[in-house]
Amino acid sequence: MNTLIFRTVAPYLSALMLLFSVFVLLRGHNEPGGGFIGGLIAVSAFAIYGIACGVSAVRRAMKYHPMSIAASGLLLAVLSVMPSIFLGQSAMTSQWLAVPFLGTVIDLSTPLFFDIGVYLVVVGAISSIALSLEERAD
Amino acid sequence: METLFSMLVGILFAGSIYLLLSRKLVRILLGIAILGNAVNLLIFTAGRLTRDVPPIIPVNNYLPLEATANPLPQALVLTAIVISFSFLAFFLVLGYRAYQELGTDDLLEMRVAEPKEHYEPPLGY
Amino acid sequence: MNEFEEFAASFLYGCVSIALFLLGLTFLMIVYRIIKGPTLPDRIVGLDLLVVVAIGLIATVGVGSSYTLYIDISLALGLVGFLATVAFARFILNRGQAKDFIIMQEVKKSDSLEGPE
Amino acid sequence: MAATKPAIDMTAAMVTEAVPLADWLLVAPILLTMTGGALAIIFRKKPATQPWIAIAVISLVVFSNIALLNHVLTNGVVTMVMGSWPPPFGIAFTADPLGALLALMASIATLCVAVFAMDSIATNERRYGFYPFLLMLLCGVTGAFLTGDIFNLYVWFEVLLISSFGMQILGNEKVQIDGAVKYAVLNLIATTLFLAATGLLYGLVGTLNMADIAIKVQALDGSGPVLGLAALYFLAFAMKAAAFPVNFWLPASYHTPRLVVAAIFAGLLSKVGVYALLRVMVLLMPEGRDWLSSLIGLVAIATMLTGSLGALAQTDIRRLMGYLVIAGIGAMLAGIAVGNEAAISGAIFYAMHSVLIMTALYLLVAFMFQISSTFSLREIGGLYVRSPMGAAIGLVLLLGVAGLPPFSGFWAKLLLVAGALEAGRGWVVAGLLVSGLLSTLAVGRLWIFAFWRGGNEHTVDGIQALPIAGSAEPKEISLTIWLPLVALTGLIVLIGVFPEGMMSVSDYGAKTLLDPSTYIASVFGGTQ
Amino acid sequence: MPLFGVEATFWALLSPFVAAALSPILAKTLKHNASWILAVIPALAFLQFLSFVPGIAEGQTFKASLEWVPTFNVNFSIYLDGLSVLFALLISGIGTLIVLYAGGYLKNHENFGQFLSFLFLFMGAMLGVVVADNIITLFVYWELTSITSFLLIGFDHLRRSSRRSAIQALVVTGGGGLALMAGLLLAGFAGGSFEMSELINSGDVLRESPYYTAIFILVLLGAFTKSAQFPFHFWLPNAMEAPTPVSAYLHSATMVKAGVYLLMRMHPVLGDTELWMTVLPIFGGLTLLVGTILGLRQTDLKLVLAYSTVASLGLLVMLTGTSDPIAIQGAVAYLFAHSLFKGSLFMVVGTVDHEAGTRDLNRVGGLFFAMPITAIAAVLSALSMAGILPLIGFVAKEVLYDGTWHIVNGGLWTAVAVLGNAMMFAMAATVAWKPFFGTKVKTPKQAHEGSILLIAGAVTLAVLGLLAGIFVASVGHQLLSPMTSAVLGIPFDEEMHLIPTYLSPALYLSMTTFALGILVFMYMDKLRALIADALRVIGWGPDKGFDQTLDLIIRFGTTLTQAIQTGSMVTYMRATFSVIALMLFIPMILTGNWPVLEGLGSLYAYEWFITAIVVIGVYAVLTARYRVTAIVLLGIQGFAVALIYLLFGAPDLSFTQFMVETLSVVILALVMTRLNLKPTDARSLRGKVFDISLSVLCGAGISMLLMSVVQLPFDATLSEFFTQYSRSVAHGRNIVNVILVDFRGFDTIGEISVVMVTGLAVLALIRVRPKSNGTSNTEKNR
Amino acid sequence: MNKMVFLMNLLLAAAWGAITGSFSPLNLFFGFILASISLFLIREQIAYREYLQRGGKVVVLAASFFLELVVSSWRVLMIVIRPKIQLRPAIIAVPLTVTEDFEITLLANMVTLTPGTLSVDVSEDRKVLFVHCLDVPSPDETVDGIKNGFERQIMEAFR
Amino acid sequence: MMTAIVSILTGIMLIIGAVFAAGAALGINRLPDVYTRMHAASKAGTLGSGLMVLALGLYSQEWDQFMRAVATLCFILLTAPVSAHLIARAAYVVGYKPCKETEVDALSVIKKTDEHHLQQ
Ligand code: NA
Ligand code: NA
Repeated sequence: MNTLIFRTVAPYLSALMLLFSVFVLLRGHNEPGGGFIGGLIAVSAFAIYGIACGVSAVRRAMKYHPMSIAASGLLLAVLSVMPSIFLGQSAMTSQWLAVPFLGTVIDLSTPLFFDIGVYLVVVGAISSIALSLEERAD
Repeated sequence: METLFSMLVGILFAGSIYLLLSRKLVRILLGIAILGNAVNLLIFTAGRLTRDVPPIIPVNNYLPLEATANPLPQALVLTAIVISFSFLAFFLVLGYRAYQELGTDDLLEMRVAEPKEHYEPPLGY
Repeated sequence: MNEFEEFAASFLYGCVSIALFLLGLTFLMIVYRIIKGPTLPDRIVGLDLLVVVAIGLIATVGVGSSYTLYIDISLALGLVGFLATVAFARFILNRGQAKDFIIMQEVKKSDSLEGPE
Repeated sequence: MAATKPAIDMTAAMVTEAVPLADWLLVAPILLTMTGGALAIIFRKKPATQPWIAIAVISLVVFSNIALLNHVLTNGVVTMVMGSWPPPFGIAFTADPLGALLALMASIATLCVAVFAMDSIATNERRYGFYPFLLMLLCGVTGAFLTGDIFNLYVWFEVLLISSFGMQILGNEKVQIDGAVKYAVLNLIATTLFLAATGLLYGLVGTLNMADIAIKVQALDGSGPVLGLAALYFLAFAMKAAAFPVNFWLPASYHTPRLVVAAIFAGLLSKVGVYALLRVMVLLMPEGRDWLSSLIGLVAIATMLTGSLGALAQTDIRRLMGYLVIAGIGAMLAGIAVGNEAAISGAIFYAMHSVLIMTALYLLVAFMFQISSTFSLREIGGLYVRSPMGAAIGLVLLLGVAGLPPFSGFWAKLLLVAGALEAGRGWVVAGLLVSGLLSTLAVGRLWIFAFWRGGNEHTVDGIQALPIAGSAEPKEISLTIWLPLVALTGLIVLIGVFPEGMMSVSDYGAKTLLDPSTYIASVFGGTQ
Repeated sequence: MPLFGVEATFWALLSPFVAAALSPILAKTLKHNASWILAVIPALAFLQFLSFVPGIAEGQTFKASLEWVPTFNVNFSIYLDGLSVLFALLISGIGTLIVLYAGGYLKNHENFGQFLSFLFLFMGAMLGVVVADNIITLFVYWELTSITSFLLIGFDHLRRSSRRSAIQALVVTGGGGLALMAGLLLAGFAGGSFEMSELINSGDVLRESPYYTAIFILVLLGAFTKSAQFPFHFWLPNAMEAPTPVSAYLHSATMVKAGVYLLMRMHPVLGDTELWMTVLPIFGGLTLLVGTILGLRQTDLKLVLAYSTVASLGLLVMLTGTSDPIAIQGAVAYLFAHSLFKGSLFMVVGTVDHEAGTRDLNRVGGLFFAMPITAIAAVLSALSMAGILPLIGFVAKEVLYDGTWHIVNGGLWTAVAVLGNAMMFAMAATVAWKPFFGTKVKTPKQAHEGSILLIAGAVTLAVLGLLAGIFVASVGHQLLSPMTSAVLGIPFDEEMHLIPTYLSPALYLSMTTFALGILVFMYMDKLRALIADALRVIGWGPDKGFDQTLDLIIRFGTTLTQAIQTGSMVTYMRATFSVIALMLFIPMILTGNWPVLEGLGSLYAYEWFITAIVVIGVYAVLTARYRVTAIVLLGIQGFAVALIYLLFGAPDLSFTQFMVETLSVVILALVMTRLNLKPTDARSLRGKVFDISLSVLCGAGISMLLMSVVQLPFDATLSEFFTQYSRSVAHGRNIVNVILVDFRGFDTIGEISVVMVTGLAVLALIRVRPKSNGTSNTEKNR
Repeated sequence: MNKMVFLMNLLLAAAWGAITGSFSPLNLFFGFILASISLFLIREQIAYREYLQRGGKVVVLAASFFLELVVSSWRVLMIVIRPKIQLRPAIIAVPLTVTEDFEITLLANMVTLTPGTLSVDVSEDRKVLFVHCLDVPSPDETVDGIKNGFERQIMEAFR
Repeated sequence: MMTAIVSILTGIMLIIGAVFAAGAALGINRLPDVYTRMHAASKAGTLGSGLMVLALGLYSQEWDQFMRAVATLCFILLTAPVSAHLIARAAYVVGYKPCKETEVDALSVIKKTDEHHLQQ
């Protein structure tokens, strides 16, 4: 939709939505949100960007093929299931690591990576669907 | 409350089934979309309803201050929503491709896999 | 709790109830428009408004239940609601340019659209 | 004013004792296939490496499943609860003989298909997912066989279902799309029913862990809506398994995808439905099964008969195979209907056999097509002359599917008939025997038409069999075709001649299903 | 004592399978001479079995067992008594000769190796049938004989008639086998053992079991089909499509007798009852008469022999059915004799066919001088068949007449036996007289005496028939009486004589038989024409019936399949939902467990509004005339559901539902952008009414099921656990999210797999394009 | 890196702080990183643009805008609750002085949110803004209102 | 005390917001064509919701919540006019006519003279 107004607004909106999606992802453990919702918001961002600026712009923006992103998300999720094997625990037993960083303590944990994996899968797979649908139209 | 919602679920199911029984692909796709909602609402209702209180622990506590809504059905429904969304996406594209390839949106006309002219198998030896 | 505070609390409760009632009515009115149409853009406008009102409703529910975290849902809804509108606008544009049968019918009817009631 | 962290009794919150590494075998297939699937997607653009990723991963899965079965046979039912949360709170993976056996068979069949597909799947289809779909299908199937949580079972069902959708449409031909619409819609209804039933079950008993459900359902003693739920579950899984009268999707779709795909469908998918029936109807809701047993028996007989009669009625050999799948499903249902140890054991044995033989049969069809370039029973012929070895394999497989000795299917049928006789279910026996006879007729006809008939003979209705081009050397049949065919056929003969191993596993599996105490003890053993 | 010990029998049983594996290899290098080497294997087996004879004659039995499938009590067990040893001797002995004969008959045949292989497979299976003690093992072998016979009958597979006969045999014998399986299992359960040796000693247990009739019928079905009893007799003459060695071996000497073997084997437990003594003689007698009558009209020598085999099998069944010791001794003797003379005659006919190029009675004649040795073998065997002194056939006939004559009401059976034997006399004469001694006819090929491989078997068997007649006392004591004892289940040892010791009724009956036989032979041509006319008038027989039944089954299957699998998705859906509706209501109706309309609770006004929007939304989607309207309305319905989640404390759910609903609508719109669809719902009014009722029923059913669930108290243990440990152990305040990524993370990992695969599937749907639209082209791709 | 982009980046980081509700240094730093990633994704559309030069004017613009919004909503409300609605709608063309995409967009959006006007389209050559008016007795007056109101303010704020 | 004042303020804002929202809904039902209806939706609707969201932010009495409420409001303000523009433009391009009372239609002149002008 090649309208000046939309084309001008869309990139900023998309950037804002991407930011928001990461926010939703990261705080999902404590407030409503999480990888899936975050991923969907990111997809919405790409969708708006794509509708405004074209599919190829989105593809260039994502750099990697969306399905590769999805697959690496799944890999990350699978990896986050594994660490407990070295501790004689069941699969998916969560591991927590408090990392002090610039005066704040960051909780690095396997559920966090798992959630990021979910996020990537959703972003990759759903944008792949949307993009491939859009492309047929071109 | 749950009884009322059971009726709502029934209505959703009935509506989606009516759509699914249709001849038109688009209506079937709509039926699939509603079916997902129907079953999600069913799970949600089956886990009993609680007004307002989300299952989120306040920042300063280790336990919720009051009885919250049942979190497990919510998690289940979340999973189910995601799955039914994926399926819906697939079905939408499938429907689109079916229309493209088969040139019709009428299921009665989709007879490529099972053509109308049905041969008797060869008899004899 | 002094008298004023008590009043404030019940005032708020009343306001929330009234607001919720009003919003419920609003929904019904919007839905009426969406169902009635008569044109596709009308329905899209309805849907767009519905999302906006839903944002308000979520906020009101948030006030009613004291769960202020609902604000994030409002925000997200604002984001995606926009997406839906964009998609539909695009739909109208594309189908219209493809001379979609229904849209053309609606367009024809819109020629004879009556003025305000 | 942050509240101080309350004192936590960690032993109540988590399983604290060390988990033996061997227990990781329960999740190894899933983690491996997921990794493989993801890698195959990442290497999407390199069609040459994809098969090797898949074959390597599936081989690992086969080894892992062998080790798991061994683990189960030596140590009894094995459970691992994900996240170290005590059951029934965490998701338990529980391998009993039934699950471990079927998981192993599924991985073997998948390995054969993966090898077979190396030549037969076009490069661009490979790029768009044959191997990832195959791996994820195996992931879903294995997950379904090994999970001990009913909702998790639903999730694995969906994984395998969507993978099968992907495989179904590979190639995007008209006929595939048409088949896919029917396949997908009807299967979706089935899984939705499953999900609804699971939601209701949760609402009823408040738990999702299968062992816990078994306990709680037992406590309900058939009261309330338990029977209604059992009926719903039965219907949902019967649809998945393609039981009469909800089997429309199978004949409508199984002949449409690529034959390797049909092979894996026939081998795995309907068996998952049967597995779920065994798990849910026998282990979780024995009252429901008892209550429904006559109905299940009727359904079983009808399924067997529609399957074998349908097989007789086909001209397209792919569709013929589809009906044979249905007939087999009927036989397994018969075992569930009868429900005693022999019959359940028979159903398990049959499921195991069916995984191998149905996969092999579709591969055989692919092999036949390779030589004759036709699927029509009217046109096919002369294959014996072209490939005696192929004819021999064909004979073994076809007689095997009809349940004749000395092939694996015979023992399954024997157990089923024995069980039905023991239980005094004459009608079920009659159904099994008549369907066996009709199947024999169908496969016998197929074999004499395709193999024995000359390449230039006329059928009664005057249609000539397609002459096999040339007469000297048969078309080159590559190793990737022979290897899986011979391997599967070899297994079928091997199990037929030395059935004790499988028989004892099936029997053990049946015992575990009928007396859930070992299953329950395995899940709750650590905490109660 | 046995030659190499009882256990060596296992090797004897295995040896044919080894030979089967060796055959193709040896045949490739040695051509027909491979027979000489391979014949050693069955010969050794023969010796092994022969070594049991003395012991058995003294009343011993031998057992050995290997574990096979202990879980199901299936053992690889063998039981050697008079019955099984005699059969084993016939199988391995005649087998040896047949292997040699095959070398001559199929000389230079390109598939000779394969043929020998099948033959050995059959031999192994047949040996297994008679030696196996375990009934399951027996059954496995039983079915193996069916399969191998299928392969052998269809050996000449490019001929349509061969294929027909092969599948006919497979279906008839295989079908009977299925019944037998049930019968044997039932017998095993009723008798409390799967070992035949134990079963037959448990005597009356089976006869008094409530399952007796069922067992009887099922076992009979197995035996009758295998042994070609009326009305299943038709497959056997058709099986003559097989190469002659096969006919000689399978379809005269061994396999077809498996049914008789089974009846004899089970006689101790199933026999001697009213049912047994009625059914068996009737069917046996009928078979005898039908076989002889049909045999008389044949001009193909092989078919004459085939029908006479049918007749003989009928006779054997009839005799076994009398349960009389003498009659059974007669049956045993006849069985022995028949194997010798019929095997020999088949080989003779095969040799004639091979050397003269035809076996049609009208095209052969006067071959005596061309092939004298064959002729002598033919005459000897025919004499035995005709029951003439001093051959074993004569003794057998005497004993069986003796048996039938003295039993109560035996007159009828005797008459039948006499009639049948007379006609067999005529047939024997036909086979031996015209080809060798009749007027000389020009045959398609210039006839010569057959090679040693061809004549060795026939001569050996013919001579054995003579020797057995002369030394009948010893043969009777060593072989026949032990077998009779085994059949009866009690010791039996009556001395047998070649020359009748007194003018017994049997002798008179023999005289009558000869007289009748000569009469028949004299009027043979007229009789043949008469039978042919009669058959033409009837115009129908079980053989034709087989084809008709087959076609009928296939047509029925086709009709049924077309009726079920209509190809119309609408029908599929209606049927599916009808079943769903039934399954929802049946439990409620049967258990009377209806939900009550209580606990309605109350909703706030705005909750009512939102619920109303869901309902209105759904209704509007149903009635929407235009698809995009429907999509917009769908979105509304979805948003309303999301609001419901929000109002009932599920913000995550609500959040997700909003997102998903929007994206669904977006994708719908994206897809719809490209479709030009007809807007209307093209259902007839009747269809609509049906669909509405169906969907309302389903909806109501689910609704009521849900009601009855939610009206019960709820067990929230799981959620309490999650709530309790969500923050303190799992470090998360949002319990739902903690469930998703930790407590129940494995659901989520499956869920994201679904999402990923969906992405790929959609890509595959859109990106992969069929190479061309023609099916033929694309199918090559498979 | 372009200065403007850096500014934009800072702004987005601040937005992050606002969204997350925490202006701790760590969070702002994190927000900055995220913002750079987001901007990187849309890098093609934002290169070399000049905007946001006069912060103060922006505030004025925003304030007047909010006021207009309230007034505009009030008017709509008043119109729709009239028992009889009498309107003279029109689509008018507003010649544009502003030239930058950003300015045009801002203007168009503000026009939409203010009384009685709604931007329908911008001409291909970016010289005309087409505005739908709910009730215009005189189109020219409305055009002047827009040109002297928001357009002027935008030019002041961003030039 | 503070809480009480905030409560009253919140209540008032909610009521006003709801009234505006209802007005917008009324507007889209009473106004004659899609273009005029859009006026109601994009203005009153946006303000109504914005007020309610702000009310929630205020009610929380927490800085971060309030900031998010403001962010939400900004977002709505940013998107609402764009949505309106897109719908209006699409409707116009496709050919939906404004109601009869629309006397001036500057766009139609342009459209007639330049066929390609509005093409996508
Ligand atoms: Na964990
Ligand atoms: Na909006």
